[in-house]
Amino acid sequence: MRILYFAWMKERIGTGAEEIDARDTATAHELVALLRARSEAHALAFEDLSAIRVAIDQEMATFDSPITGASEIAFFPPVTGG
Amino acid sequence: MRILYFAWMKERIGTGAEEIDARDTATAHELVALLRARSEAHALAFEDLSAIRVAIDQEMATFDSPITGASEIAFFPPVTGG
Amino acid sequence: MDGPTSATTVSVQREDFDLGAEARHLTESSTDIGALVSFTGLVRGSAETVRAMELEHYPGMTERALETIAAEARSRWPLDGVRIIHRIGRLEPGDQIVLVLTASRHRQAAFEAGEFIMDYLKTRAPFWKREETAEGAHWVDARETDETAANRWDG
Amino acid sequence: MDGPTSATTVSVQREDFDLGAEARHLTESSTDIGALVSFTGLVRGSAETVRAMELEHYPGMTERALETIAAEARSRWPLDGVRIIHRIGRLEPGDQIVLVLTASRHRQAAFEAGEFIMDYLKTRAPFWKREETAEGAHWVDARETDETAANRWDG
Repeated sequence: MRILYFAWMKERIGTGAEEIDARDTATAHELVALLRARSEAHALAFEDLSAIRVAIDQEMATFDSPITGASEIAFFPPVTGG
Repeated sequence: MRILYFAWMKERIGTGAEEIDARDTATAHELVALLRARSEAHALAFEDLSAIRVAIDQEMATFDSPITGASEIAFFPPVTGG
Repeated sequence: MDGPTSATTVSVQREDFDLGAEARHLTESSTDIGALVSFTGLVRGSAETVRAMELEHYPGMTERALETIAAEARSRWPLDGVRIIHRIGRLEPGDQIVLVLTASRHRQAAFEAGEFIMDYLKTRAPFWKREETAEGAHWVDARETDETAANRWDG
Repeated sequence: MDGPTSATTVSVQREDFDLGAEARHLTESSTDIGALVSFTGLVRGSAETVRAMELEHYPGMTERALETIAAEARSRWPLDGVRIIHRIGRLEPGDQIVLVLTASRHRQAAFEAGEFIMDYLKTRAPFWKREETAEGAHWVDARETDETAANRWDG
Protein backbone atom coordinates (compact mmCIF):
# COMPACT_ATOMS: atom_id res chain seq x y z
CA MET A 1 0.00 0.00 0.00
CA ARG A 2 1.30 3.43 -0.99
CA ILE A 3 1.26 6.09 1.73
CA LEU A 4 1.58 9.80 0.80
CA TYR A 5 2.26 12.83 2.99
CA PHE A 6 1.82 16.50 2.10
CA ALA A 7 2.71 19.93 3.54
CA TRP A 8 3.99 19.76 7.14
CA MET A 9 3.20 16.03 7.38
CA LYS A 10 5.81 15.45 4.67
CA GLU A 11 8.31 17.70 6.44
CA ARG A 12 7.83 16.09 9.84
CA ILE A 13 8.03 12.53 8.58
CA GLY A 14 10.91 13.36 6.27
CA THR A 15 9.47 11.76 3.16
CA GLY A 16 6.52 12.33 0.85
CA ALA A 17 5.84 8.68 0.07
CA GLU A 18 6.44 5.22 1.44
CA GLU A 19 5.30 1.68 0.74
CA ILE A 20 3.86 -0.30 3.61
CA ASP A 21 2.39 -3.75 4.07
CA ALA A 22 -1.01 -3.04 5.62
CA ARG A 23 -2.90 -6.20 4.73
CA ASP A 24 -4.28 -6.65 8.24
CA THR A 25 -5.44 -3.05 8.79
CA ALA A 26 -9.17 -2.48 8.25
CA THR A 27 -9.51 1.30 8.72
CA ALA A 28 -7.48 4.48 8.30
CA HIS A 29 -7.38 4.62 12.10
CA GLU A 30 -5.67 1.24 12.32
CA LEU A 31 -3.25 2.30 9.61
CA VAL A 32 -2.29 5.35 11.68
CA ALA A 33 -1.43 3.05 14.64
CA LEU A 34 0.82 1.04 12.34
CA LEU A 35 2.51 4.18 10.99
CA ARG A 36 3.03 5.73 14.44
CA ALA A 37 5.11 2.71 15.37
CA ARG A 38 7.52 3.17 12.45
CA SER A 39 9.59 6.01 13.92
CA GLU A 40 9.66 8.86 16.41
CA ALA A 41 9.06 11.28 13.51
CA HIS A 42 5.94 9.32 12.50
CA ALA A 43 4.65 9.29 16.08
CA LEU A 44 5.13 13.06 16.32
CA ALA A 45 3.56 13.78 12.95
CA PHE A 46 0.49 11.71 13.83
CA GLU A 47 0.24 13.08 17.38
CA ASP A 48 -2.93 15.15 16.90
CA LEU A 49 -5.34 13.50 14.47
CA SER A 50 -7.74 16.46 14.66
CA ALA A 51 -5.11 18.43 12.68
CA ILE A 52 -4.85 15.76 9.97
CA ARG A 53 -7.05 14.83 7.02
CA VAL A 54 -7.00 11.54 5.15
CA ALA A 55 -7.74 10.65 1.52
CA ILE A 56 -8.29 7.07 0.36
CA ASP A 57 -7.52 6.48 -3.32
CA GLN A 58 -7.67 10.24 -3.91
CA GLU A 59 -11.06 10.76 -2.26
CA MET A 60 -11.52 12.64 1.00
CA ALA A 61 -12.33 10.16 3.78
CA THR A 62 -12.44 9.85 7.58
CA PHE A 63 -10.28 7.87 9.96
CA ASP A 64 -13.14 5.39 10.37
CA SER A 65 -13.26 4.73 6.61
CA PRO A 66 -12.38 1.16 5.53
CA ILE A 67 -9.11 0.93 3.61
CA THR A 68 -9.34 -2.69 2.52
CA GLY A 69 -8.43 -2.92 -1.16
CA ALA A 70 -7.23 0.67 -1.34
CA SER A 71 -3.90 1.25 -3.07
CA GLU A 72 -3.11 4.86 -2.06
CA ILE A 73 -3.69 6.53 1.30
CA ALA A 74 -2.69 10.18 1.82
CA PHE A 75 -2.32 12.17 5.05
CA PHE A 76 -2.17 15.96 5.10
CA PRO A 77 -3.22 19.03 7.07
CA PRO A 78 -6.55 20.76 6.27
CA VAL A 79 -6.31 22.25 2.79
CA THR A 80 -5.48 25.95 2.27
CA GLY A 81 -5.71 26.56 -1.50
CA GLY A 82 -7.70 29.15 -3.41
CA MET B 1 -39.91 73.02 -16.22
CA ARG B 2 -38.22 70.51 -18.50
CA ILE B 3 -40.11 67.26 -19.13
CA LEU B 4 -38.27 64.22 -20.55
CA TYR B 5 -39.62 60.96 -21.97
CA PHE B 6 -37.76 57.73 -22.66
CA ALA B 7 -38.35 54.40 -24.42
CA TRP B 8 -41.99 53.83 -25.42
CA MET B 9 -43.10 56.98 -23.56
CA LYS B 10 -41.02 58.99 -26.03
CA GLU B 11 -42.44 57.07 -28.99
CA ARG B 12 -46.05 57.41 -27.88
CA ILE B 13 -45.80 61.11 -27.11
CA GLY B 14 -43.76 61.78 -30.22
CA THR B 15 -41.04 63.80 -28.52
CA GLY B 16 -38.28 63.17 -26.00
CA ALA B 17 -38.41 66.57 -24.31
CA GLU B 18 -40.75 69.50 -23.83
CA GLU B 19 -40.87 72.67 -21.74
CA ILE B 20 -43.95 73.27 -19.63
CA ASP B 21 -45.11 75.90 -17.19
CA ALA B 22 -45.93 73.89 -14.08
CA ARG B 23 -45.72 76.57 -11.39
CA ASP B 24 -49.00 75.55 -9.76
CA THR B 25 -48.39 71.82 -9.67
CA ALA B 26 -47.23 70.46 -6.31
CA THR B 27 -46.62 66.77 -7.07
CA ALA B 28 -45.65 64.51 -9.96
CA HIS B 29 -49.25 63.29 -9.90
CA GLU B 30 -50.59 66.79 -10.52
CA LEU B 31 -48.03 67.25 -13.29
CA VAL B 32 -49.33 64.09 -14.99
CA ALA B 33 -52.87 65.54 -14.97
CA LEU B 34 -51.51 68.66 -16.67
CA LEU B 35 -49.61 66.63 -19.27
CA ARG B 36 -52.55 64.32 -20.03
CA ALA B 37 -54.54 67.38 -21.09
CA ARG B 38 -51.94 68.44 -23.68
CA SER B 39 -52.85 65.94 -26.42
CA GLU B 40 -54.49 62.63 -27.18
CA ALA B 41 -51.00 61.10 -27.46
CA HIS B 42 -50.14 62.37 -23.97
CA ALA B 43 -53.39 61.01 -22.55
CA LEU B 44 -52.69 57.61 -24.09
CA ALA B 45 -49.06 57.50 -22.98
CA PHE B 46 -50.06 58.34 -19.39
CA GLU B 47 -53.05 55.96 -19.37
CA ASP B 48 -51.60 53.37 -16.96
CA LEU B 49 -49.42 54.98 -14.30
CA SER B 50 -48.49 51.58 -12.85
CA ALA B 51 -46.43 51.03 -16.02
CA ILE B 52 -44.59 54.35 -15.65
CA ARG B 53 -41.73 55.49 -13.42
CA VAL B 54 -40.81 59.08 -12.62
CA ALA B 55 -37.50 60.77 -11.85
CA ILE B 56 -37.27 64.25 -10.34
CA ASP B 57 -34.02 66.07 -11.10
CA GLN B 58 -32.45 62.74 -12.08
CA GLU B 59 -33.43 60.90 -8.90
CA MET B 60 -35.98 58.08 -8.83
CA ALA B 61 -39.19 59.34 -7.19
CA THR B 62 -42.87 58.47 -6.82
CA PHE B 63 -45.97 60.18 -8.18
CA ASP B 64 -46.62 61.56 -4.70
CA SER B 65 -43.21 63.24 -4.57
CA PRO B 66 -43.22 67.06 -4.44
CA ILE B 67 -41.88 68.72 -7.59
CA THR B 68 -41.77 72.29 -6.38
CA GLY B 69 -38.44 73.81 -7.36
CA ALA B 70 -37.48 70.90 -9.58
CA SER B 71 -36.13 71.73 -13.00
CA GLU B 72 -36.24 68.36 -14.77
CA ILE B 73 -38.93 65.67 -14.53
CA ALA B 74 -38.58 62.44 -16.52
CA PHE B 75 -41.18 59.76 -17.27
CA PHE B 76 -40.27 56.31 -18.54
CA PRO B 77 -41.17 52.61 -18.31
CA PRO B 78 -39.52 50.39 -15.67
CA VAL B 79 -35.82 50.10 -16.51
CA THR B 80 -34.45 47.07 -18.40
CA GLY B 81 -30.68 47.54 -18.54
CA GLY B 82 -27.92 45.22 -17.46
CA MET C 1 -6.00 58.57 -0.50
CA ASP C 2 -5.17 54.92 -1.04
CA GLY C 3 -4.45 55.34 -4.75
CA PRO C 4 -6.35 54.44 -7.88
CA THR C 5 -7.56 51.02 -6.69
CA SER C 6 -9.80 52.55 -4.08
CA ALA C 7 -11.62 54.44 -6.80
CA THR C 8 -15.07 53.89 -8.22
CA THR C 9 -15.11 54.41 -11.97
CA VAL C 10 -18.30 54.39 -13.98
CA SER C 11 -18.60 54.56 -17.78
CA VAL C 12 -21.57 54.64 -20.14
CA GLN C 13 -20.24 54.11 -23.65
CA ARG C 14 -20.92 52.83 -27.17
CA GLU C 15 -17.51 51.14 -27.42
CA ASP C 16 -16.85 47.58 -26.38
CA PHE C 17 -14.74 46.90 -23.26
CA ASP C 18 -11.84 44.58 -22.44
CA LEU C 19 -12.43 42.51 -19.30
CA GLY C 20 -8.76 41.54 -18.94
CA ALA C 21 -7.49 45.11 -19.24
CA GLU C 22 -10.12 46.45 -16.82
CA ALA C 23 -9.29 43.73 -14.28
CA ARG C 24 -5.54 44.46 -14.49
CA HIS C 25 -6.15 48.17 -14.13
CA LEU C 26 -8.22 47.67 -10.97
CA THR C 27 -5.77 45.33 -9.24
CA GLU C 28 -2.30 46.34 -10.44
CA SER C 29 -1.65 49.20 -8.06
CA SER C 30 -2.17 47.27 -4.83
CA THR C 31 -1.04 43.94 -3.39
CA ASP C 32 -3.76 44.04 -0.73
CA ILE C 33 -6.53 42.89 -3.02
CA GLY C 34 -7.10 39.18 -2.54
CA ALA C 35 -10.30 38.80 -4.52
CA LEU C 36 -11.58 40.18 -7.80
CA VAL C 37 -15.06 39.30 -9.04
CA SER C 38 -16.34 40.26 -12.48
CA PHE C 39 -19.78 40.08 -13.99
CA THR C 40 -20.13 40.35 -17.76
CA GLY C 41 -23.59 40.58 -19.29
CA LEU C 42 -23.92 39.43 -22.89
CA VAL C 43 -26.64 39.78 -25.52
CA ARG C 44 -28.46 36.47 -25.98
CA GLY C 45 -30.16 35.71 -29.29
CA SER C 46 -29.93 34.46 -32.84
CA ALA C 47 -31.36 35.16 -36.31
CA GLU C 48 -34.52 33.30 -35.23
CA THR C 49 -34.98 35.03 -31.88
CA VAL C 50 -33.39 38.38 -31.02
CA ARG C 51 -31.34 39.66 -33.97
CA ALA C 52 -30.14 42.82 -32.27
CA MET C 53 -31.02 45.26 -29.54
CA GLU C 54 -30.83 48.99 -29.08
CA LEU C 55 -29.95 50.32 -25.64
CA GLU C 56 -31.35 53.73 -24.75
CA HIS C 57 -30.47 55.58 -21.56
CA TYR C 58 -31.05 58.83 -19.66
CA PRO C 59 -27.78 60.78 -20.04
CA GLY C 60 -26.73 62.40 -16.78
CA MET C 61 -29.04 60.40 -14.57
CA THR C 62 -27.47 57.11 -15.69
CA GLU C 63 -23.99 58.02 -14.47
CA ARG C 64 -25.43 59.37 -11.20
CA ALA C 65 -27.49 56.24 -10.64
CA LEU C 66 -24.50 53.96 -11.24
CA GLU C 67 -22.31 56.02 -8.90
CA THR C 68 -25.00 55.93 -6.22
CA ILE C 69 -25.27 52.14 -6.56
CA ALA C 70 -21.48 51.75 -6.32
CA ALA C 71 -21.37 54.02 -3.25
CA GLU C 72 -24.14 51.98 -1.63
CA ALA C 73 -22.17 48.77 -2.29
CA ARG C 74 -19.04 50.35 -0.76
CA SER C 75 -20.97 51.31 2.36
CA ARG C 76 -22.11 47.69 2.78
CA TRP C 77 -18.89 45.76 1.96
CA PRO C 78 -15.15 46.47 2.42
CA LEU C 79 -14.21 47.10 -1.22
CA ASP C 80 -10.87 48.19 -2.66
CA GLY C 81 -12.21 49.09 -6.07
CA VAL C 82 -15.37 49.16 -8.18
CA ARG C 83 -15.62 49.47 -11.96
CA ILE C 84 -18.89 49.64 -13.87
CA ILE C 85 -19.18 49.87 -17.66
CA HIS C 86 -22.54 49.85 -19.43
CA ARG C 87 -22.83 50.02 -23.18
CA ILE C 88 -25.51 51.90 -25.13
CA GLY C 89 -26.55 51.87 -28.79
CA ARG C 90 -26.99 48.90 -31.08
CA LEU C 91 -25.76 45.50 -29.88
CA GLU C 92 -25.90 42.05 -31.45
CA PRO C 93 -26.08 38.52 -29.98
CA GLY C 94 -22.81 37.65 -28.25
CA ASP C 95 -21.92 41.32 -27.69
CA GLN C 96 -20.95 42.45 -24.22
CA ILE C 97 -23.51 44.79 -22.56
CA VAL C 98 -22.32 45.40 -19.03
CA LEU C 99 -19.26 44.86 -16.86
CA VAL C 100 -19.15 45.05 -13.06
CA LEU C 101 -15.82 44.52 -11.29
CA THR C 102 -15.50 44.40 -7.51
CA ALA C 103 -12.16 44.09 -5.70
CA SER C 104 -11.81 43.26 -2.01
CA ARG C 105 -9.63 41.57 0.57
CA HIS C 106 -12.44 39.09 1.11
CA ARG C 107 -13.95 36.90 -1.57
CA GLN C 108 -17.45 36.90 -0.09
CA ALA C 109 -17.49 40.71 -0.08
CA ALA C 110 -16.38 40.83 -3.72
CA PHE C 111 -19.02 38.26 -4.75
CA GLU C 112 -21.89 39.82 -2.80
CA ALA C 113 -21.07 43.38 -3.84
CA GLY C 114 -20.96 42.34 -7.50
CA GLU C 115 -24.32 40.63 -7.24
CA PHE C 116 -25.80 43.57 -5.34
CA ILE C 117 -24.58 46.08 -7.94
CA MET C 118 -26.08 44.02 -10.77
CA ASP C 119 -29.41 43.60 -8.95
CA TYR C 120 -29.62 47.35 -8.28
CA LEU C 121 -28.42 48.28 -11.77
CA LYS C 122 -31.16 46.10 -13.28
CA THR C 123 -33.89 47.88 -11.33
CA ARG C 124 -32.53 51.40 -10.72
CA ALA C 125 -30.27 52.51 -13.56
CA PRO C 126 -32.18 54.22 -16.40
CA PHE C 127 -31.48 51.95 -19.39
CA TRP C 128 -34.10 50.53 -21.75
CA LYS C 129 -33.69 47.70 -24.22
CA ARG C 130 -35.47 47.53 -27.57
CA GLU C 131 -35.21 44.13 -29.18
CA GLU C 132 -35.34 43.44 -32.91
CA THR C 133 -36.93 40.11 -33.81
CA ALA C 134 -38.25 38.59 -37.05
CA GLU C 135 -41.67 39.98 -36.07
CA GLY C 136 -40.39 43.52 -35.56
CA ALA C 137 -38.97 45.64 -32.78
CA HIS C 138 -40.38 45.95 -29.27
CA TRP C 139 -39.39 47.42 -25.93
CA VAL C 140 -38.35 44.77 -23.43
CA ASP C 141 -40.62 44.42 -20.39
CA ALA C 142 -39.11 44.71 -16.93
CA ARG C 143 -39.04 41.39 -15.10
CA GLU C 144 -40.63 40.70 -11.74
CA THR C 145 -37.67 38.43 -10.87
CA ASP C 146 -35.27 41.38 -11.13
CA GLU C 147 -37.38 43.34 -8.66
CA THR C 148 -37.41 40.35 -6.29
CA ALA C 149 -33.64 39.98 -6.62
CA ALA C 150 -33.09 43.65 -5.74
CA ASN C 151 -35.47 43.53 -2.79
CA ARG C 152 -33.59 40.74 -1.03
CA TRP C 153 -30.84 43.24 -0.11
CA ASP C 154 -33.29 45.36 1.91
CA GLY C 155 -33.46 45.54 5.68
CA MET D 1 -23.30 17.77 -27.33
CA ASP D 2 -23.82 21.52 -27.10
CA GLY D 3 -20.27 22.35 -28.15
CA PRO D 4 -17.23 23.54 -26.23
CA THR D 5 -19.07 26.05 -24.06
CA SER D 6 -20.90 23.31 -22.23
CA ALA D 7 -17.57 21.88 -21.14
CA THR D 8 -15.93 21.88 -17.75
CA THR D 9 -12.20 22.48 -18.04
CA VAL D 10 -9.86 22.24 -15.08
CA SER D 11 -6.14 23.09 -15.03
CA VAL D 12 -3.48 22.91 -12.33
CA GLN D 13 -0.44 24.75 -13.62
CA ARG D 14 2.67 26.77 -12.78
CA GLU D 15 2.04 29.29 -15.57
CA ASP D 16 0.03 32.46 -15.12
CA PHE D 17 -3.39 32.74 -16.79
CA ASP D 18 -5.16 35.41 -18.86
CA LEU D 19 -8.64 36.25 -17.56
CA GLY D 20 -9.70 38.00 -20.76
CA ALA D 21 -8.62 35.14 -23.01
CA GLU D 22 -10.26 32.52 -20.76
CA ALA D 23 -13.51 34.51 -20.65
CA ARG D 24 -13.57 34.88 -24.44
CA HIS D 25 -12.89 31.19 -24.92
CA LEU D 26 -15.78 30.21 -22.65
CA THR D 27 -18.36 32.51 -24.23
CA GLU D 28 -17.39 32.83 -27.89
CA SER D 29 -19.00 29.67 -29.24
CA SER D 30 -22.52 30.39 -28.02
CA THR D 31 -24.93 33.33 -28.08
CA ASP D 32 -27.09 31.77 -25.39
CA ILE D 33 -24.85 32.77 -22.50
CA GLY D 34 -26.22 35.90 -20.86
CA ALA D 35 -24.01 35.99 -17.79
CA LEU D 36 -20.35 35.33 -17.12
CA VAL D 37 -18.95 35.58 -13.59
CA SER D 38 -15.25 35.36 -12.81
CA PHE D 39 -13.40 35.04 -9.54
CA THR D 40 -9.69 35.79 -9.48
CA GLY D 41 -7.72 35.10 -6.30
CA LEU D 42 -4.53 37.10 -5.84
CA VAL D 43 -1.58 36.81 -3.45
CA ARG D 44 -1.77 39.50 -0.77
CA GLY D 45 1.39 40.69 0.91
CA SER D 46 4.45 42.93 0.89
CA ALA D 47 8.13 42.92 1.88
CA GLU D 48 7.02 43.50 5.51
CA THR D 49 4.35 40.81 5.60
CA VAL D 50 4.20 37.90 3.15
CA ARG D 51 7.08 38.10 0.67
CA ALA D 52 6.11 35.02 -1.31
CA MET D 53 4.25 31.77 -1.04
CA GLU D 54 4.77 28.23 -2.28
CA LEU D 55 1.72 26.25 -3.35
CA GLU D 56 1.94 22.50 -2.96
CA HIS D 57 -0.73 20.09 -4.18
CA TYR D 58 -1.61 16.40 -4.48
CA PRO D 59 -1.17 15.57 -8.18
CA GLY D 60 -4.00 13.43 -9.50
CA MET D 61 -6.34 14.02 -6.59
CA THR D 62 -6.34 17.80 -7.20
CA GLU D 63 -7.73 17.53 -10.72
CA ARG D 64 -10.31 14.96 -9.59
CA ALA D 65 -11.40 17.14 -6.68
CA LEU D 66 -11.80 20.21 -8.91
CA GLU D 67 -13.79 18.21 -11.48
CA THR D 68 -16.04 16.82 -8.74
CA ILE D 69 -16.66 20.34 -7.40
CA ALA D 70 -17.47 21.64 -10.90
CA ALA D 71 -19.83 18.69 -11.51
CA GLU D 72 -21.56 19.36 -8.19
CA ALA D 73 -22.02 23.03 -9.20
CA ARG D 74 -23.47 21.97 -12.56
CA SER D 75 -25.96 19.68 -10.84
CA ARG D 76 -27.16 22.60 -8.69
CA TRP D 77 -27.28 25.45 -11.24
CA PRO D 78 -28.01 25.66 -15.00
CA LEU D 79 -24.49 26.36 -16.27
CA ASP D 80 -23.28 26.65 -19.87
CA GLY D 81 -19.61 26.45 -18.99
CA VAL D 82 -17.16 26.17 -16.10
CA ARG D 83 -13.43 26.90 -16.14
CA ILE D 84 -11.13 26.42 -13.15
CA ILE D 85 -7.41 27.22 -13.13
CA HIS D 86 -5.29 26.86 -9.98
CA ARG D 87 -1.62 27.72 -9.95
CA ILE D 88 1.07 25.85 -8.03
CA GLY D 89 4.70 26.62 -7.18
CA ARG D 90 6.17 29.91 -6.02
CA LEU D 91 3.98 33.02 -6.16
CA GLU D 92 4.58 36.61 -5.10
CA PRO D 93 2.29 39.39 -3.85
CA GLY D 94 0.00 40.56 -6.64
CA ASP D 95 0.30 37.25 -8.52
CA GLN D 96 -2.85 35.47 -9.61
CA ILE D 97 -3.49 32.18 -7.76
CA VAL D 98 -6.86 30.92 -8.90
CA LEU D 99 -9.48 31.60 -11.56
CA VAL D 100 -13.06 30.36 -11.54
CA LEU D 101 -15.33 31.22 -14.47
CA THR D 102 -19.02 30.32 -14.57
CA ALA D 103 -21.26 30.96 -17.58
CA SER D 104 -25.04 30.76 -17.51
CA ARG D 105 -28.24 32.13 -18.99
CA HIS D 106 -29.04 33.52 -15.57
CA ARG D 107 -26.86 35.91 -13.61
CA GLN D 108 -27.82 34.58 -10.18
CA ALA D 109 -26.83 31.06 -11.25
CA ALA D 110 -23.47 32.29 -12.52
CA PHE D 111 -22.81 34.25 -9.29
CA GLU D 112 -23.90 31.50 -6.90
CA ALA D 113 -22.09 28.73 -8.77
CA GLY D 114 -18.87 30.78 -8.75
CA GLU D 115 -19.13 31.39 -5.03
CA PHE D 116 -19.99 27.74 -4.37
CA ILE D 117 -17.00 26.49 -6.39
CA MET D 118 -14.64 28.81 -4.49
CA ASP D 119 -16.07 27.78 -1.10
CA TYR D 120 -15.70 24.09 -1.94
CA LEU D 121 -12.27 24.56 -3.53
CA LYS D 122 -11.04 26.27 -0.36
CA THR D 123 -12.10 23.35 1.83
CA ARG D 124 -11.93 20.27 -0.46
CA ALA D 125 -9.22 20.68 -3.09
CA PRO D 126 -5.80 19.41 -1.88
CA PHE D 127 -3.63 22.54 -2.05
CA TRP D 128 -1.41 23.84 0.76
CA LYS D 129 0.15 27.27 1.07
CA ARG D 130 3.55 27.91 2.64
CA GLU D 131 4.18 31.59 3.30
CA GLU D 132 7.56 33.26 3.46
CA THR D 133 7.75 36.18 5.89
CA ALA D 134 10.61 38.15 7.42
CA GLU D 135 10.50 35.66 10.35
CA GLY D 136 10.78 32.60 8.11
CA ALA D 137 8.49 30.22 6.30
CA HIS D 138 5.38 28.56 7.73
CA TRP D 139 2.44 26.50 6.51
CA VAL D 140 -0.76 28.50 6.43
CA ASP D 141 -3.47 27.34 8.83
CA ALA D 142 -6.91 26.49 7.49
CA ARG D 143 -9.53 29.03 8.46
CA GLU D 144 -12.73 28.31 10.34
CA THR D 145 -14.52 30.92 8.20
CA ASP D 146 -13.81 28.91 5.04
CA GLU D 147 -15.39 25.84 6.62
CA THR D 148 -18.44 27.92 7.63
CA ALA D 149 -18.70 29.34 4.11
CA ALA D 150 -18.64 25.86 2.57
CA ASN D 151 -21.20 24.48 5.02
CA ARG D 152 -23.84 27.06 4.10
CA TRP D 153 -24.43 25.21 0.80
CA ASP D 154 -25.47 22.04 2.63
CA GLY D 155 -29.00 20.75 2.98
